Amino acid sequence: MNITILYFARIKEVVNYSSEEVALPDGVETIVALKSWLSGRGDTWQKLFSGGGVVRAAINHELVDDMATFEDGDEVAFFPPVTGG
Amino acid sequence: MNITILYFARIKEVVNYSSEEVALPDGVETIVALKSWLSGRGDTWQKLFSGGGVVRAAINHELVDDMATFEDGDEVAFFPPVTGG
Amino acid sequence: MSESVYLNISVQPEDFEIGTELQQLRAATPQAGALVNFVGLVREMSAAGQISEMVIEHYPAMTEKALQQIAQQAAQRWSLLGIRMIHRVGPLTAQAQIVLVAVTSLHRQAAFEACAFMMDYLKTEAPFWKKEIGGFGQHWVEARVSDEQAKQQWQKNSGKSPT
Amino acid sequence: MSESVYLNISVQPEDFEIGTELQQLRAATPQAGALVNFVGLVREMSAAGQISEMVIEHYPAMTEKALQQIAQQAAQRWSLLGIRMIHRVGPLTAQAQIVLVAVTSLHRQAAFEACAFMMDYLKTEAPFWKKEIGGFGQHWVEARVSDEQAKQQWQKNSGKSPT
Repeated sequence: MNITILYFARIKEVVNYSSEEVALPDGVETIVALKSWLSGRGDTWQKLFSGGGVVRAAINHELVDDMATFEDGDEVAFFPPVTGG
Repeated sequence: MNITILYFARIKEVVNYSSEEVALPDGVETIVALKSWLSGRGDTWQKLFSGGGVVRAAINHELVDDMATFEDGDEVAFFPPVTGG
Repeated sequence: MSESVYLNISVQPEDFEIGTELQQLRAATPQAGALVNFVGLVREMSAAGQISEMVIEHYPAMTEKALQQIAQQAAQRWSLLGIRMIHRVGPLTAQAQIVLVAVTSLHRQAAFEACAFMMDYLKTEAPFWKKEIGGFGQHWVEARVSDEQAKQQWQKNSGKSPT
Repeated sequence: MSESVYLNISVQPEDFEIGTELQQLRAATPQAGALVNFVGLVREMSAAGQISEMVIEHYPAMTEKALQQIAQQAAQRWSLLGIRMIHRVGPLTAQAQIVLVAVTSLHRQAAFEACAFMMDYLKTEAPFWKKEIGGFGQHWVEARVSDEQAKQQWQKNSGKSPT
């Protein structure tokens, strides 16, 4: 399936861009699976996602946990813990 | 001794004036003793002070309880529970 | 109270402009990261019916002293930068502003708790009395048991929050 | 959320005038007896040193929705009349206003608790990120464990107050 991934704040600076469209292989349909698939791209990605809870995720603008699933066409976002207010 | 007594809000309306100077007999030196002495003036006063905690007192602008003592020249105030804010 | 806490207390018949008051408090405490304030308003409706006017009586010699003591207790209990209190007296119309309690601090929790604490004490220890006037006639507002209970929660609790 | 709760949420680069905002909230909820509001300000000093500028990044498509959900949770949990939220984004100078959360209700306790609740959730669930800039260079502000704990207190507690 195809999804859009957005990156924000420190994570955007680490990956060096703010969004991308990706075509995922079968079976990559949860946040944890997506993190693992992205980590396969190399060191930058592996370091980013090996920190455990430091990277938060949203699917279609809703905060979700690692086990949440997305569908074709969804918008997934990765970002650090929020610091507004 | 001589003290000034002030009355506020509903209590001022019940006694019908806002302040008086009184000369107290020996032994009347606590709030509870003063209430009892004032109650001797008649029904209005007796009703006022028989309600227990409904009448609050201050000595020289500090909230006090029934056992607090005052001295010659002090300002004693009686008023209902406060309702500001 | 810590010497460094800015404290400004007024008891006055005049109305106040919240924006201006908060601006002055912020100017006096430029280190602030958090500002919490409470504004008490004359409600249009009371249990007795529609209110046309409220009159607030007070005990002038005691009022400001009582507010000072409440502010000092808050400044001892929390780490605060500034406190602004205004309480109006005399005749007020429906929807009018009655009281402002504003607090600045570095972080929000101290400001929230101190502001709630000061209102709970003001409601039970500061010598103000409200009279409501409307189609129903006029009556003195009764003290609420819940206000006394709110104050007592702070006394029970040795920590910073009521439980 | 009750149909009768007035709700107004803005995410904007522009500054706001607190007095004007509170006036509008009061006009929209004339039955109010209590108004509590929180204003978050850019502190002059951070752990890293003096701050010359703060930049707030956000997730535009998600931000307003997140704030709406937080306001709706508060309106379900307390008896409120109105809520006004403003969160600024983009570059801000030291002492600038970042956020306003204002609540009106009949009685003060609901307004105090709902305002603190919304700030605790905003701090941990709304997609804003602060970057501090100063003589020390620039860095992203780290999330505070205490903010997460503050939010969790509301979840543990089935009643209205955190304990």
